[in-house]
Amino acid sequence: MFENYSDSQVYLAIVLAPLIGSIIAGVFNAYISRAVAHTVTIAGVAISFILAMFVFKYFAFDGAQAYNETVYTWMVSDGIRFEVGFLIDNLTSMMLVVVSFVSLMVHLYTIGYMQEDPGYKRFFSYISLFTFSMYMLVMSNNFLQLFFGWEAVGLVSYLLIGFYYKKESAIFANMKAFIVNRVGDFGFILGIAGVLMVFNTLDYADVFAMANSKADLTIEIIPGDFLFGGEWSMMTVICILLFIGAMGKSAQVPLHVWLPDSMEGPTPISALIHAATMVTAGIFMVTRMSPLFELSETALSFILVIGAITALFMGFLGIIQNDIKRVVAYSTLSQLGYMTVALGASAYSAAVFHLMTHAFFKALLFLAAGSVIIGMHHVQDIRKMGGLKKYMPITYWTSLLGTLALIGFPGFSGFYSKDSIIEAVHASSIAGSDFAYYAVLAGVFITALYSLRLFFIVFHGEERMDHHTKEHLKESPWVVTVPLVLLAIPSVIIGGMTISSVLYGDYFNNVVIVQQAHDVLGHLKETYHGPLSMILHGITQAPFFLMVAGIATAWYLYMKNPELPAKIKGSFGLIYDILDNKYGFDTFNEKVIAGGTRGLGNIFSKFGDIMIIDGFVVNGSAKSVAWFSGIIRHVQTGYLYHYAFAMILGLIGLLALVIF
Amino acid sequence: MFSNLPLLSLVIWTPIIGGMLVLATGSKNNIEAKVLSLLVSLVTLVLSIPLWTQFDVSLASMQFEELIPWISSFHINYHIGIDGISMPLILLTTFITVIVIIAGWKVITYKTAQYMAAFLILEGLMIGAFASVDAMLFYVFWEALLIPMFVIIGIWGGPNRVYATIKFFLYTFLGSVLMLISLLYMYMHAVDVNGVGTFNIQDLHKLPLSLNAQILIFLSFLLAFAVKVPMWPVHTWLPDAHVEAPTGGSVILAAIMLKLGGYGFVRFSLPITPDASMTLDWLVILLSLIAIVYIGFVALVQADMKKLIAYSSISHMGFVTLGFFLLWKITDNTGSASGAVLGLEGGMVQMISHGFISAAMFLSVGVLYDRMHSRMIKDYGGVVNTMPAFATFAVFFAMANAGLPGTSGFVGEFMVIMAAFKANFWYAFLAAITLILGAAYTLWMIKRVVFGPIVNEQVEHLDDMSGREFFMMLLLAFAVLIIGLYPAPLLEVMHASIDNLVAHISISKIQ
Amino acid sequence: MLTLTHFLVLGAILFSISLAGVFINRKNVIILLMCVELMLLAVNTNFIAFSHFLGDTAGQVFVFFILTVAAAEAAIGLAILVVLFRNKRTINVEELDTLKG
Amino acid sequence: METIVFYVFSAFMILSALMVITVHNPVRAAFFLVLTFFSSAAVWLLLEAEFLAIILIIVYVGAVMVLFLFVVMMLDVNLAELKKGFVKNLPLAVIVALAMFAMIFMVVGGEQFGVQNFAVPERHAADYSNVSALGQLLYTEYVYSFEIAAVILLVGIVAAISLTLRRRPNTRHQKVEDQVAVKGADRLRVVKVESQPRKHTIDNAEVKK
Amino acid sequence: MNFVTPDFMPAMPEIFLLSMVCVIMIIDLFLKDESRGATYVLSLIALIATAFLSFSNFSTESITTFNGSFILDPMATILKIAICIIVVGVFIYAKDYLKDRNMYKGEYFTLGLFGVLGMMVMVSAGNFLTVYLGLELLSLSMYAMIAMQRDSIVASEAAMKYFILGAIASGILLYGMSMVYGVTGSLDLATINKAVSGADRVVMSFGLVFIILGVAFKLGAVPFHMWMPDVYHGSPTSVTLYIASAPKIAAFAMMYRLLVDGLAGMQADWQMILIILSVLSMVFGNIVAIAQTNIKRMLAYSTISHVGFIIMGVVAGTQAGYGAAMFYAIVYAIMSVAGFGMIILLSRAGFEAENIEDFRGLNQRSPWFAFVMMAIMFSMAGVPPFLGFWAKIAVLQEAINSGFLWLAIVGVMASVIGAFYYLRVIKAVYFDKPTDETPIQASMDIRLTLSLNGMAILAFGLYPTALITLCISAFA
Repeated sequence: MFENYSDSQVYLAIVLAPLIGSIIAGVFNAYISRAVAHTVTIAGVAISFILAMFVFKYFAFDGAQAYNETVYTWMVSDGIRFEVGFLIDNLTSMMLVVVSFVSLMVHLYTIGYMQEDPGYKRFFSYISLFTFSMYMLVMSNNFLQLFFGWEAVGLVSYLLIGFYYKKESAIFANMKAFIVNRVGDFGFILGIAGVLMVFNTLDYADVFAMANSKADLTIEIIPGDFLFGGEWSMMTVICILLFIGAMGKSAQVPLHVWLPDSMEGPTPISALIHAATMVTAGIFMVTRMSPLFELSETALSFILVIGAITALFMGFLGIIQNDIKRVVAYSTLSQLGYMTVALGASAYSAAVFHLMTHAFFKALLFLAAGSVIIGMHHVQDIRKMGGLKKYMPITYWTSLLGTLALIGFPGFSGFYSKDSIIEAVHASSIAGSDFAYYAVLAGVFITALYSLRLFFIVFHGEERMDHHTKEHLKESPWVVTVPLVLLAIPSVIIGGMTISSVLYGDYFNNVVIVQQAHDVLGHLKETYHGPLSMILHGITQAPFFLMVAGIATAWYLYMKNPELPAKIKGSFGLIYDILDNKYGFDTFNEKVIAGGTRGLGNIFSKFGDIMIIDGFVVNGSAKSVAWFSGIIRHVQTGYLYHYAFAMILGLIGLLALVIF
Repeated sequence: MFSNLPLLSLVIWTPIIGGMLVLATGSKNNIEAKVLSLLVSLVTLVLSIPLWTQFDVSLASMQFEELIPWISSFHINYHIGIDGISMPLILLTTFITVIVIIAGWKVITYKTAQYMAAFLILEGLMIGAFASVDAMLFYVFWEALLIPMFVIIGIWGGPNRVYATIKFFLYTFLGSVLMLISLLYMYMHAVDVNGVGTFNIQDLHKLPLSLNAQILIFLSFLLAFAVKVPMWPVHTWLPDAHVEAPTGGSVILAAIMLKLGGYGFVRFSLPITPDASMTLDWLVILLSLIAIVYIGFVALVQADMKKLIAYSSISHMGFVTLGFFLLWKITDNTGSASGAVLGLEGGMVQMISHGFISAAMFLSVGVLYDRMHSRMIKDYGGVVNTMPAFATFAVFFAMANAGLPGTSGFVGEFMVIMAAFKANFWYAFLAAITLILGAAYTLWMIKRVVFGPIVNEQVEHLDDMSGREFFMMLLLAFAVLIIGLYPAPLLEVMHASIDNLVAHISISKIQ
Repeated sequence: MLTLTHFLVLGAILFSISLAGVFINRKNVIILLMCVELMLLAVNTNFIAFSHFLGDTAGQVFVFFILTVAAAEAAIGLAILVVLFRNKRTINVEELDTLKG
Repeated sequence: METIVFYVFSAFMILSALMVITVHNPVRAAFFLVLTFFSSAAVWLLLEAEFLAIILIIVYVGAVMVLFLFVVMMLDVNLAELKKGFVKNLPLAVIVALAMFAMIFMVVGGEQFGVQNFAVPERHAADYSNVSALGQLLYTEYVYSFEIAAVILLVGIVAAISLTLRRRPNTRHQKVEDQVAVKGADRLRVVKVESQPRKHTIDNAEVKK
Repeated sequence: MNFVTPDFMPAMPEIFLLSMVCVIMIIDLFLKDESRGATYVLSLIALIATAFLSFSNFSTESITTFNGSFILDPMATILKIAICIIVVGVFIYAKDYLKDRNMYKGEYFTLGLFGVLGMMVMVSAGNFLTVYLGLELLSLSMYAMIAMQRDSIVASEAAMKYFILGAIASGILLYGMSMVYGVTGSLDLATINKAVSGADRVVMSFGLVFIILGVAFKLGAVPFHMWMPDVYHGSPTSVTLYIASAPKIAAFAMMYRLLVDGLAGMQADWQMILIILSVLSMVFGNIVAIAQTNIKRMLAYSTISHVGFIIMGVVAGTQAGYGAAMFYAIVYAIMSVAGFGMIILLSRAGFEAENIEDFRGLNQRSPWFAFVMMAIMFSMAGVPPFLGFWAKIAVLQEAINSGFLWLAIVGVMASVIGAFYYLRVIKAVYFDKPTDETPIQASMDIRLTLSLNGMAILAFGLYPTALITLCISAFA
């Protein structure tokens, strides 16, 4: 079909197909029917999916060379060419498949999920636009376009979180999401600026080619030599700044606060954007930048610690959530933490591998949750669910598969990726890796606990929904269940299928550059003997026991002895409060950051602008001139002798001046 | 076919004479005045297009030059011409004026002819200022355009218009008189090819000056341009002027008049006093950064939409001035001037882009104001429910204002941040804060105004945009998108001039 | 022996007295007019003294014209005074304060 | 001798000038002004300005001061009111006058106008005519000024007349041209008297005649 | 001593004007009130003819006649023409006002013409005596004109104040002249100029101060300005119009004649004094004007500040500086006559539009005259493209060229303060609702002249070359 796969038209088609669909559905919103809207958008995404599969084939199986071409020159300034172009290599092609597949599934699913929503066409337009943006992000061959995609997905995320624009919480959440992301972008753009400063180009290929030669550059950010003063490695600065961007987009502590709130958006986009694709952009980016990150051990440590904190502590929060989507969201946070930990450990491939598997099973879990929500008539509180197994069998089974994949049950996709990460961290020797290792290890238990807790409460046990809901409870329509099934398949098999080539093979050889000292995967490779042996090895390791312990605990607490959690809650009040307040991040942000900003704004506005500049200086001088004028006009008393006096005084004064 | 016409003069005088004609239609026949005004503004727009199409981008020198002796006693000439710096601004002016005329079509019911005429005359004067090659001619245009603006705010403005317009006038007047002194001072020292005093800006560029003289001249220029831009702390006229001005007035004010200040920096301050600029670049940079950050905070807490956008304008214009003055700090920091052009061009792009975005933002407020007669954020909420098309544009322009890539708002900010990082990490750091603050104040406003449930009866009965309003917004949205997606053509016209400028200011004028 | 200084000092004294008169007199406009006459007298004395000591008659010519003009001036001044009095029924200087500020 | 004359008349002059500004009665002030002029004329004579001295007496004392007196008496000024607040203003006036005098004295009192710079001129011969000397100048060199002075006097006349000449609408005044042009018929009108209560139908003009 | 008949030709305009005044005066005697228009028309003809005669008398050389009493140089010619034209405007504006107030008498015109004669004498004065006589001729005419509104308390008060202060000022001027005469031994300006170097410095500067006081009083420079607000305010507007316009030109000429023609050798001294006067005038005038609500009074203070600028031009002490000052004086007269013309335009029988409030909503009543008013005000404020801007530029340029940079800065700062009160008038004209909806009832000739006057402010502003060149060339 595409003889010459390096033909840029193929890539343009991938990118533009969803964009065109989106434009048709969006701009002609008022003039087209729902069917047309979803047909064109799905067709667009389907085309791009098919093409992405071809592209993947060429790279994965035909061993094609990386494609790196400019589409057009965005601008030239100061001799620097800023371009829009595509870099397609193994990493990109894989991302393309993941994105297009999940996106296609979500598109299909939406037909069922959004059926009754008045914003149906708008929604399709948005998600197609999102797909386009995500393509732009992953296909970029330079930092500028990366940033474009980066922000564009943020925009669509903003639009989609606030999709229910009448809902106060939704429009609060979308603003919050955008602004918190902007904090990350703030670092990101500075990082890009640093790259431009050092390399004088924003093109990946040029930058990576020069990276080693510039490794010794330093920058003095804080003058003096106390605390953080003195010369810093330029690469560290750039990498940390870039990673701050990733922290925003991939929701790492402390910039994770937007992700749980983003669940205000419709469930399909939670699956697509806030689980499978957009939030992994940070992971993708760091992987892409591995030649840079490898040059700074400090940055890697930083990443490692942040990731570990996220992985562990966000997991804890999953345990006490009662909103079905929020549980999954915290699980996403925790899993993103895993990926980040992998990045920090220089196991980029593992991170991307986990990214891929996670995309499938997390999308699955979200969609399943959505299916439950449809069935429950938009009730999202798990305390009002229970025993759904018999009403929604397909949802139940697919959820089970997803959950097992999530907790890393041996043989499932998640097992391979997660175990690899844990091993990799264990093998890593950079600062913070010990902490990270124990964190991710503990995370396994936590993951199993909250995942199964959710699973048990929703699908098993007592039926706590009200009568009316129960009567209408039934399995979701096929447009919902088919994507579940389609997603369940890779959730189960993709890990085992691809681990040999992706993780321990040479799939990422030309993409990920790892320095010898950091090469943990290379170290692991020595003991790797195929997926099956990995399973065998896995069930003898700590993670497996922890996982089983987690399952058991969940079973005991929520199936066997459902009164116990309440008691525990009672006796660990303090800890519960901390968890319930999500460690106080939201409160802190709202009170201190947002409140402080507004306070500062008020001070600047009321005190600085209105009082000092306007009141004192501007109006003050105007008033004092007017006041002075009012006073001095009384010199003009109207009395002749005063007039004469002024004249004589002037005369005497001038005389004195010339005589003396 | 146009080559023999004095195109530039036509572009300047068509609207002015057109404005006079509009005035002559009297105040009774509104429709005639409107149609005539639209016609004049369109003709001007059409006339200005060859300025771009026939512009030779490879030349740094003035093009379309015209020179007629004017006031021979002081060697003041009617000397006009454009280069890559002024040409885009002139096109911006002709474009925005059309929008403004359309914007006032239905809204202005009181003394329509005078309103339209004021804008046309203002247009001519602004173009004249951009096109002047003679400093005194520039000054005449520069000052003269205060008059129509003064009248526009004063007659068609809000309740506190008198305070605002007098403040506006006096502020800018105060700022510019010292510039006048500087011009006169330089006239005394400058000689042209014939060996007599001159106000020719190009001759002033070559004028050698001692450092002290340069510093004084620089400071006087700084005051003039800083007021116009406006820079902190001489910015307080702008929010008041914007709040009180009619929509069209706000649009012109934000979209073009502020640019005159930025234009002044590149046309006067930098090339005439390069050594002083080098000595005092920290001052401009400091003020710019204060503008970006401090004003960002101030914008956040505004309760009045127009005020918020006005403050946002100040903050955005901070990028312009920041970008213009990075050359020496970059050279200090990296040892080469690479990046200075980026900063200067970034500032220029930011000016053009802000012209479109702020115009659109003020028009958006105007659209709402025309319906509800309130600019207060608290009076709104859930506008999207009744005005979906409007909401789409509002969100789009808000995003552009927040500097989203793909819109023009991003390009300039991006370039300046890139350049600022080369100069000093902290410049870029502070400048980039606008990414957060800009998003915060714009989106917070959008959240409170556009989104949410319908808050009151009035909002419930809002009509969505009329075709006229839709058309204006669409034009601006196109402009914003095109520049955002493909800024190369815009930058291409600037390269020669900016390169030349950088080369010029890198050389000391002290002899 | 009489030197020029004598006459000039005399003129100066007259001049100063006339100025003092302007300040001292706050009730009567007529006296102000008289003070003006005194001042002119001082000037005239000066001119004549200079004229005499310079041996140049031009100074006396000047005085001649000053006298002429002063006469016309007095006439107009008194006429204005009359008009003023008819309007205000007073010539009190202190009451001439309708116009001020 | 001259010195004595100078001092005596100067003293007169200064004292009377002081009286002019200090007396409260404008009539007295006018008389003291006359005295000042007389003394002044005497001093001028010492300076050989005979014509001007005479003019001063004739024009000033004879015409201007009479005009002053005339106006003072014509206006019904409340003298009592004019006396108030004199002492209060005195210090300021004295200070100003002294300061002024000190300034002038510093310049004229010193060396600049002493004999070394301005020698005392020789007396003119007895047949020297101050009047003709002045006349010579006046009608030759200063003829232009002379004409302007004439115009100024004209302005003085025009102004004084136009300011003070009032034609009150209800005042009765003679109309000479009417009187001359009068005819018999105008003088006598035969009026038919009806047997009504009397009404005064005779107009003012006829009554006058 | 042989009497040589002087050359009368250079003084032809003056002679003609004097004859015309006498003729008009006589004709006026025989006119009935209803045919007073003849006096008016004749006066206008006299002025225009005088201007024409002056024009035909133009000579680039400096001609003296009447034994040096009379100087005819380009400056004199230009200023005489300017004075005549300005007074033509004055008379046209004044006509209706006088009619409405029962003051439409021949005296206004004859005295006005006498004043013009006085100004012309001042402009052409070649010695102290002619300066003084011209000054008195002008002043006496003005005193009488002010008091002519005989039933007005304020007018007579203004006249009285002006008279007393004017008399004192001319007394002081004469005292200074006597001093200068004493040390130089001459009344002739040219001779004095030659004798300055040999004369005693202290006495000279002493006399100089007295002379400057006389000039400054006439100009209205601070602190010798006190008469101006009261007189402008108290006088009938028809007369304010007169005293506020052309006499400033004459005062400039007087300043030039005395300080430059006569005392150029004392430049260092008078420069210093003039700087003080200039600064005080510009600052004080502008500041106090802000507090005024009466527009006549406001314009008086505005005049004071303009005087500061005129003086600044002279301070420069160069030929170009005098040219600039002269340009400023003429421009000022044009603006001032237009400004007061506007007051008259809005006034009518029984109503004086002399408060700023009376200008409210003029734009509604007459957009055209609102525009004219705006042009006048912006011109006075020195905003381009109006004429006043160029006047300021010219003066500032010369001040800077002569090294008085700081003076120029004070000047522009003061004009920023000044802009405020001009803006207030424009605000009333354009932004306020009219309190008085009566249509403007002025006759056609006023409307036409005022329009021309306003257009001149704009047209000369757009193309000031001719006027500037003329003024500068007068001193070249």
